[in-house]
Amino acid sequence: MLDPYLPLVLLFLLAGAFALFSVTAAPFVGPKRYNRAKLDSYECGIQPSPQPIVGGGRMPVAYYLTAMLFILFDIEMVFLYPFAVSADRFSAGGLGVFVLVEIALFIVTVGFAYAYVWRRGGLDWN
Amino acid sequence: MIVTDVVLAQEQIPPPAVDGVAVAPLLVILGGACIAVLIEAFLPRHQRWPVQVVWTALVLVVALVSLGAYALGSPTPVITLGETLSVDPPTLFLWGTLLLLAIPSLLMIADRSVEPGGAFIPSAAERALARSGGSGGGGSSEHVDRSYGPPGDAPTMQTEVFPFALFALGGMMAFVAANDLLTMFIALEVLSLPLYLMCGLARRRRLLSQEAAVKYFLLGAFGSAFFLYGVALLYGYAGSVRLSAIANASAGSAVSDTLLFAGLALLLIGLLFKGSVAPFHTWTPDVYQGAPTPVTAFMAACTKVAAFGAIARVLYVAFGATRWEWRGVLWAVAIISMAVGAVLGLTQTDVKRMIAYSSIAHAGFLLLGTMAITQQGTAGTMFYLLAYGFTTLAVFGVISLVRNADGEASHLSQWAGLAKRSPLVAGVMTFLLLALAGIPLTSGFTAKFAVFSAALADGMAPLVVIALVASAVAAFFYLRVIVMMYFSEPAADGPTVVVPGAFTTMAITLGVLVTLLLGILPTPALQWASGGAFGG
Amino acid sequence: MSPTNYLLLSALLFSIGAVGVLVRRNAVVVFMCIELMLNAVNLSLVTFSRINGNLDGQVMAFFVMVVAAAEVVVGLAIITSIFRTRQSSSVDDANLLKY
Amino acid sequence: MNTGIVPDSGGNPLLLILFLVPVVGALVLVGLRSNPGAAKATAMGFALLQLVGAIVAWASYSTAAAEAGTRFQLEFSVPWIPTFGTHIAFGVDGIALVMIVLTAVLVPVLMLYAWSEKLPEGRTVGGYLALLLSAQATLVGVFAATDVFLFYVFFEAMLIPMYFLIGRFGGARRQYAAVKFFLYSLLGGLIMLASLIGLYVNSLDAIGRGTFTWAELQQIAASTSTSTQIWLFLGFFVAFAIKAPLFPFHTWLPDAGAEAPIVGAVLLVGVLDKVGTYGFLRYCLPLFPEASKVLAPLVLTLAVIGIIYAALLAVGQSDMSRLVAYTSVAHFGFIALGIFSFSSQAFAGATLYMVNHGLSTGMLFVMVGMLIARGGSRRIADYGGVAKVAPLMAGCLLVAGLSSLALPGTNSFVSEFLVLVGSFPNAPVFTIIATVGIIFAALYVLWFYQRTMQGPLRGDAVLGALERGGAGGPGAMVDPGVAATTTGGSGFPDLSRREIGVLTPLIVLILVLGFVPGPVLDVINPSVAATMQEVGLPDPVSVGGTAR
Amino acid sequence: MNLLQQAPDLGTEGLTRTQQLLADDPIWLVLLKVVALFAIGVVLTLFMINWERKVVGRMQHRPGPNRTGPGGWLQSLADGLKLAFKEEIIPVLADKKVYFIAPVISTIPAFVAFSVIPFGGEVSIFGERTVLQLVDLPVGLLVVLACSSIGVYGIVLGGWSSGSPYPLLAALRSAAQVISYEIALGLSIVGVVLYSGSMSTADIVDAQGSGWYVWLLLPSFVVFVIAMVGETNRAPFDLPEAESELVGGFHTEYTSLKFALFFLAEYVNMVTVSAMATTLFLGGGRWPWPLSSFNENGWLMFVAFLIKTLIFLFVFIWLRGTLPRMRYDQFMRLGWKVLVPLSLVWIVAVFGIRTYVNTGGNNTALLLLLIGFLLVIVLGVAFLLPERTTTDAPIEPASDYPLPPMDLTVPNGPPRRKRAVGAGTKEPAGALADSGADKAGE
Repeated sequence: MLDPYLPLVLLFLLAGAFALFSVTAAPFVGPKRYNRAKLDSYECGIQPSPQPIVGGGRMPVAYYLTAMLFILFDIEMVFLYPFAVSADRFSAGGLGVFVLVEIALFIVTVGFAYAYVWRRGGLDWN
Repeated sequence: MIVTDVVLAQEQIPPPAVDGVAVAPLLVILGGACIAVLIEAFLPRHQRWPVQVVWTALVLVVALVSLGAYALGSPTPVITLGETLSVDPPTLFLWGTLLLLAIPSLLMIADRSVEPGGAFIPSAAERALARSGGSGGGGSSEHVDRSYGPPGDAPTMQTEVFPFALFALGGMMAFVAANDLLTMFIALEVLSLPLYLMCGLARRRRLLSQEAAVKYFLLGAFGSAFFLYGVALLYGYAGSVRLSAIANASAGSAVSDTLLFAGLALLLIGLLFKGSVAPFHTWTPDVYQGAPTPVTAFMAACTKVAAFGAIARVLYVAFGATRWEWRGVLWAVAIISMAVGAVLGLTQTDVKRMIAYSSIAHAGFLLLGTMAITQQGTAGTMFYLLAYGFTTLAVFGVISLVRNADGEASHLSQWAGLAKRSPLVAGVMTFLLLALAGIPLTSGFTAKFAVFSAALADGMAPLVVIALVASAVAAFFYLRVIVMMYFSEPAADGPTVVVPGAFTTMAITLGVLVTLLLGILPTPALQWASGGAFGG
Repeated sequence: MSPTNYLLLSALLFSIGAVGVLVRRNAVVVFMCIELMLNAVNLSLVTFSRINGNLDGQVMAFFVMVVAAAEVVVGLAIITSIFRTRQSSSVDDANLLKY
Repeated sequence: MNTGIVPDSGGNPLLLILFLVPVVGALVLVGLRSNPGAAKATAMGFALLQLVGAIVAWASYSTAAAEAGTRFQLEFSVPWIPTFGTHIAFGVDGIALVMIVLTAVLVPVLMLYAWSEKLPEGRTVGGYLALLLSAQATLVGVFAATDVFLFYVFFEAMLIPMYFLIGRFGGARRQYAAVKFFLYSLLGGLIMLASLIGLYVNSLDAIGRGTFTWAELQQIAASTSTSTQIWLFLGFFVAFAIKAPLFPFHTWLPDAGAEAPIVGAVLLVGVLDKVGTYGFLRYCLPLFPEASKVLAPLVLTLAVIGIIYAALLAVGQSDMSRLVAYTSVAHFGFIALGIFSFSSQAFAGATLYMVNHGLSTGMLFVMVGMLIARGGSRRIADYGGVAKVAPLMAGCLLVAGLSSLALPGTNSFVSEFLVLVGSFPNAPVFTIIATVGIIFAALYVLWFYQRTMQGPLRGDAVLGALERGGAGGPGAMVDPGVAATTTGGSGFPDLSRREIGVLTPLIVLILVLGFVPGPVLDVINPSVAATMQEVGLPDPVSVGGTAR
Repeated sequence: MNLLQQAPDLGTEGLTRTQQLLADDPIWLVLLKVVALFAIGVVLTLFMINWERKVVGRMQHRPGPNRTGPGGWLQSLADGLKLAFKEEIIPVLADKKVYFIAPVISTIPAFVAFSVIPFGGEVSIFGERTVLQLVDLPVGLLVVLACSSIGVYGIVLGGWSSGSPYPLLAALRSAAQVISYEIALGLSIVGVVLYSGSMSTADIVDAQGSGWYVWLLLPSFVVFVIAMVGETNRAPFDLPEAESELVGGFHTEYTSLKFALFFLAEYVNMVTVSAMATTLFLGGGRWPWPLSSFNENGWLMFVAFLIKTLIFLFVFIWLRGTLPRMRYDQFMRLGWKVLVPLSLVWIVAVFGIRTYVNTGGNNTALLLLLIGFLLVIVLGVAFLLPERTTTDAPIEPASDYPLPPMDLTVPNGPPRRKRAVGAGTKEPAGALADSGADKAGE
């Protein structure tokens, strides 16, 4: 019997091989006619403003807010899935209402945070 | 344990035990914190402060009442909430201690008279307003005292500290009651995360405050990672993270003890970190200095209670049987902590940093009590926590009163001649420092006595002697403050002692009274503390 | 594959993270090292779960993930606020830690 | 003997009152800081009240009962912290009683001395006297406590008023001296705390419950192993040796004694340090008899070294206050010698010495204080020929000095003689060496007297004061009372009426005790005998044979 | 807990039929499937590009590509080949290693997500009984979600490593967008998981034998469809590559095959989410009622699956052809303020209904509880919904979001203009003052 994840790994390898082949092959296949302007970063044809550091400059910190919100809710989902999967079995075990109350409490608790973020403008992008 | 009871269909699942009455204080605090978040969300800015203060006070009182009602019925120890929490006599004592300590802490947090508008950063909108208003002139964070002025006009503060404090308090309560290591870990985070944030909210010296927050956060997270790895190893050893299961496994297991002791070591690193025991103390001075003083007070008092409550529980319940194998290491840790606290405290010139080192030394003393796996040790530790908490709270209360134009004047030299400017404040501070030094007729002495006698009874005589020598060394730096206050002449441009508002006054008074009371009539508290052993 | 290997890997990752915390100066990098440590713990939890034959470890891994996420949020909040104060939007300036 | 039953409540409240009177006085004075006149009157009132109380205590102390075997009298006891087995328990034996009375006598005298003392900038006389009264309260507590825990509490609490007394009202280097004093004492106290806890734990093992009651602990002592005793003894010993400065632990005393205000110095050296020797007698010997016997040679060595060493240093001092402080170190050596030579005669001598030393050194300090108040300097070299301008003063100084060197006819002679006679049988070598100290004592006292009082007028302080006339120069701490009595007269006046009032009781006591020590010895002897019994050694010299 | 002691054992005992079949696959069949799956991805991409151009062309009354190959259908293949032979340009400021690896990171998850899609029923391939699915994992749904999350790394790293402002901004936007809509996407799946009691894709399809979830869980379906468009950065949510604002998006600096890889990944992702929508809500390869008998044949089910997926793909194209691009703030508001709360409320409702049904439908207390809860939620939402008219300023004058100044495009200025101006001009002065005060406080 095969490991159930083996095909997935194979697909991973195939896709990886393809992608890697593509990125490495590209320089060998295409022509090379460099000039300085080509190598500058693209800024609609105007002279590019000098970049402070290699690698594309600085991250606007404000995006962290989105990242934080995402993490909060993503984690909420992590708990909802096991709940969802096993809810029926709990119902069958006689704990249906208990589990329902629990999940409702859980979501309401997250709701507190959500309401807070909303009211304090955390969800406003302008 | 938790929700792993995923079973095959058609099987009747017993509902997890929930003793609502026993855990009511905890639920009240956490629920109150959630509501506080909503208050924060829905009320207009000028109403938040009063409503939050009233609400927080209400929550604390309700929690205390429910705790009192439950504890006075001399309940049997229960393990509840799906075996995650153990509500036994030490838990009840520690809960009581935490709630009692939280009251003055929150009073100080709520105070807006010492620093106009409160010690915390004003809310973002106000800052924006200050900017766009273009008043500028270098002092945009400087406000005239309008703290009780008309609504909408008052300098506000970040009222999020109230829910933060409540959440942290709830975390601490869960921490000391946790019956398994996972719950303990979650509680550890619940108590830590708000504290990290609170550290960075100072109205003055914001960079220092934020740097403290970053440092506390990074090192705290580092510490909890160690804790967690310890949990994992112990889980690997015992197949469960229940404290009693670990104890059983260590008693009867043929498995190599490497996992057990490696796990314990890592676990303790995390816990000792929280208790700011040297050599895991590096964050303490910076954070104590950088954080807003009310937060420092809260942190110094309550976190210590939580950390040592948890250490005591873990050592007592899970590792009591193997104590002879690990005790040597903790001896070393305790000695290091006492030495570091006492010796480095000597070199400090900032009062807050000095108290931080003092807290490191005290952590060493406390460790003595927790190492004694006896009921006496538990009781002594808990009493110590209670006593130390109130004293240190009041100390920080006093520190917050000595100010100059730049905010708090916490440099030691600025305290010169304080007794002349304000004999009362100097007297109170002297009394508190003597309590920290462990002079009789203060709670510090009774507490030290309780802890040291337990340690001595459990065969730690050398450690006790070292501890006493360390106390003598530590007394020197307390003395320096007293010398400064009483025997030096005040500088002409020295700081002033602000007249505290009702809240801070109450907090300091409470701290002083308890310090005195526990020094003179400690019997009720001692009896309550020795009400029973950890269950689990 | 023997579960011990996973444990060794976990220990290795944990050590890398710990060393990273100790030697790096950039707050965000330190922060990532801590996350690495937490995930190393997750790996060992799951492995132990397998060894012990119960699911506790896996559930714990869930909880650890949550906590890690909460830590990320708090950490990012603190780091964000410090950059706002410093009028700098770059995380590369996060080198104010002097242990 | 007390049978070890712990009285749970009540008893004779006299000692409690003796403790509370100064406490209340101090509290009242804190309220009166802004009004010096009222403060002084109130303080004196409380001090006299205390003196009356002490006399009542003396009167109610029954020598007969003590001889019949009652260890403590005037007992009072209420439970304090049941968890620790502590009581608020007071009671006195003869030894404690004389110390309490000595305190009660000295305090009003000192208040009189302090009546118009010039205090440092910004200090109030109310605070000064409040500290004095609170020091007195803690001293009463220390001497009267029959619960070891309570004793310890007072032992530590005693530091605080004295610390502030030195630190706030002392001389130029008062900060240094105060901190040094505090730290030494605190360190000692904390080491003692370790032993105290050890005692407690030991009692847990021995009788199943923790106790601090002195009588109970004394009974347990017999069954405690010698090694345990030695450890516990050492803890107590270090604390007491620091307090009663025995040789290697004495270095704080010259500083504290010299920098303290005169009132503080007298109280410190005269009474407070006696707590150390008192502790030897009350705690070290009865509670750790075996250990005491084992370690006695060590202590005796220290004591004798102290006698000789301190006397030598005293000879070499150029500072009057330090000189007096060093003489005290030597005297404490004698007391320790008496205590650790285990005979009732030596015990009685040591106890009497404690009282007498309080009086003689007290007077010496007062005299020094008066000199300094006139001349503004502590250097011996700054004075000379004072007897020419202030003969009365010179006479008083001579009395004090002679008492200090134990001239027959003064009080110290009786006690020193008892000590030497009593210790000879058990520790002949040490006694002989100690006797050398007497010679040094004569040397330093007389030399001091000669340099300052005799000969032509000389020295910056004396000449300067005379030049300035009665007005007093800048920085000179001239007593206004002094100036008042010598209006238009000398710049270095003789004793004022108030000063005579201060000195009279001291001189009277010095002489009376020198000739009639009997009443005091009567009070002391039964307790000394009981102590002897508790140590469990045969008494080489019977008490009955002491000089009457 | 003890009951599950045997849980980690992976004997054939607890496996579903699909899993058993897959477990018995010989290695050659697995390889065949892997290659076929890969081919499907590539072919569908080529097809989609062409199809999109043609359909959009039709919608805009122009023919679209019609030269290369029959009916122009080989146009995208030709484009792909042409890209391979184009010059590769790497900007000097680029972070070379990351720049190289980003397309790879983007491509691999796109294909891997494909592996759990149940394309059809049980078939016989060269005599081997198997199902038209590469793997059937108990956590199949999580694989898809995980892959879509990892794909974001490719975008962010690609944008960041280019060393150029536009790609960076686009990459950040893209990341923010993807993770925002991932919440809604994930929440919308919860209902499906609840009803099917499993996260295995094959199980979910099987569970829809009695009825497609699209009817049962209509709100979930709607949320899913919206979120999947957002997740794939497609119009009207194609803000990251908004040509008018950001030139070409995160891959502005990419050329030749690397550019092609990003393109490939984007279209494969589209196919994946469409296939997921089919699986979760449209019964996978199941034919609807009149044609239910087709369900006997696995290949016919494959056809049904393909048709359904193509319908979704058509919707993608249709949206692109007809809807204007949303503004960034509108887009985020839709995600966070509509889809998320809607999903949350809906989840509770679904849980409640499910429990109500499971307890036999006669539990009045539960019903009341449920209604009460919903009422609270609705009231809460109603309370929340009125947009804030109070004077509370936003948390911070957020000036560092990558937005072009509003006053560039709208001369008269929307209400927000003032704030934008304020943020742009006033802040530095105040900020300096603030930092000065801080220094003074040190």
